[in-house]
Amino acid sequence: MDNLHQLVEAYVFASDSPLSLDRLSVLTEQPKTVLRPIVEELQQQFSSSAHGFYLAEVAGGYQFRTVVELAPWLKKLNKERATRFSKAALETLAIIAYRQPATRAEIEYLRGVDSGGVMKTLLDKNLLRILGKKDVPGRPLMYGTSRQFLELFGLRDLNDLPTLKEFSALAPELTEADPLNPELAE
Amino acid sequence: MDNLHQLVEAYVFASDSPLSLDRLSVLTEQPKTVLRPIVEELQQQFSSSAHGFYLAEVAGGYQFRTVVELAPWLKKLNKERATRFSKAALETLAIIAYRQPATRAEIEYLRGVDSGGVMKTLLDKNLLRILGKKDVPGRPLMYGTSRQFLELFGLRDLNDLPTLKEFSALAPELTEADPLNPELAE
Amino acid sequence: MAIQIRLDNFSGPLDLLLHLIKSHEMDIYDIRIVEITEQYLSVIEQMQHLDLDIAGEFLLMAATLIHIKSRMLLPVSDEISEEDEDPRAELVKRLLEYQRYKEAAEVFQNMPQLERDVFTAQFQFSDFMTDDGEDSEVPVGLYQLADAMYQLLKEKPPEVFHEVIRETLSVAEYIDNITDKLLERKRLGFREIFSNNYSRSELVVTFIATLELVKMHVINIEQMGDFSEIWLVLAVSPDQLSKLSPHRSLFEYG
Repeated sequence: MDNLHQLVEAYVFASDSPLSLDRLSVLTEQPKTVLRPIVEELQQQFSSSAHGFYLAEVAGGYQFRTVVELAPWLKKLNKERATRFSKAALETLAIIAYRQPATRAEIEYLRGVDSGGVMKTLLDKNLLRILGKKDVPGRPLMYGTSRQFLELFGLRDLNDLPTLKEFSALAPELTEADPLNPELAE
Repeated sequence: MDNLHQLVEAYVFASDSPLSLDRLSVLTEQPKTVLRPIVEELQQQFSSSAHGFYLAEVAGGYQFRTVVELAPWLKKLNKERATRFSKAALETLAIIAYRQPATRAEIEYLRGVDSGGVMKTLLDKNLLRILGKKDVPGRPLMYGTSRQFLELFGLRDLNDLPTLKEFSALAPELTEADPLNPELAE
Repeated sequence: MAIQIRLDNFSGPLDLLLHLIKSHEMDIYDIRIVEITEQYLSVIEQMQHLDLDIAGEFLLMAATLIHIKSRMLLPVSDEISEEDEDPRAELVKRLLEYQRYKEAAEVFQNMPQLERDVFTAQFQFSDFMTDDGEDSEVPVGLYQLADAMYQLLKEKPPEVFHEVIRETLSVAEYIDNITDKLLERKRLGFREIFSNNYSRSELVVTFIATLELVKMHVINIEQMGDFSEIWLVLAVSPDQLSKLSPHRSLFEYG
């Protein structure tokens, strides 16, 4: 093959796990004696300090890895991800959005698990706000969503929330589930 | 910083989604005017046919991707993570991509068949998103394509979609097809 | 010509129609409607085993074709012929529009797709671990939000919501509604007694009210055949009916 170098580079780059010479040999249909110098060439090529990653030899195979010295910088990638929510946070937010004002007990009844921690996180992120106290024994706090919540989801107001009725109509096999009335969410 | 080039390369390599200049600017603590030439340099550097991957511009950001020509070889990695799209799914995706925002009724009028199930699948795969509600009676949901859609097809933005005229053999006066009346679909 | 066509190869009636037009080398702007209707119907006849939902959509198109055909056969009167649109126009427009997206779908199919033709780095951090706890996090959008709520409601029995769906609907009130309508019309289709956007509880109460009226011999129920419209017919004189009103409190259901 003409451009074996290119192919080996692509294989190592795209593989889920380190690629051994044996595996590379099967994939490229080339003997290991041909492949070894190519891998060495690649190692050399990416060893320069100009590169942010290099060809590491791990677990009996080859794999591209970021340069160790950059680790403190690369950690920031984790922290600064776009807004993502855990399933717990999303569930809690959904219940409050659709059923506000909602008390913690109502949320926990629907979710079936303690939700205090998640609610605190959402409050800290200013996605929830406290609407007051409910007129029942114990006077529990009632929660609703905030302006930041509307902004995050690009909603003008709560009427813009997808109605669960229309939503459920997307999946005919599920329509037996009780769709909520949108009006009730207010 | 001394080796910004190296850091940018590492960030783009390590990020699990395309990195925009804005994001890079936050991560590296450098202005975009400094970063842009570096990214261009990287693009050039990896554009040579000697490389198995290149710096692609996708979904408003940059990402290393394997060279398209190697696709038949890379299939042998057997990652099989790819979704095989049905004809119905691709048609629905195409209609939404070109007409967004589009309501379910519009899509079904155009396709002549119920599309709820297909739309739900595409939503579950994060290829579609809900854009809001249409200001017409009944306030139906409006759908559009997502960032993941752009990433799937390696598009920079929606303007990057293949123009319909290019491959449509319509009579010239009809290439600008009137938007259909959504009301008719109901 | 016998055509062997499997309907499941087509994504819908428009797809099938386009195929027939092409395979008979017709001009899409000048469809020979009689011929195409015949071809289309013969394909539909073969689809004995198709499930009903799909069949319905294909049958709807058959009806459209037959309708167009009949309009084409009507004599065109001179005065209005200028403004009269070609009966095929709407269909042609739909076909052309559909064809564009069908072609776009094919282009999509052939475009390099991530994880099928093109791959990104399967990145490994060197010498430090990432917080794997975050792996289960999902990107957020309105769909995800609504879906979260929807899944929760699916799992929970609806009794949680009885306090919100409890409306002040009384059977007596609905009996009055129905009898009021019957005084005007004498005969009502079953579907007509429901308001446009009935809730589940409203449906139940209306149904109970109907049964109550039958039990009281105020109305009779008629149906011509299986699955045809159910008719409610007044069985008493309007005078007798008005005498019922004072007793409506008897029917209060709490």
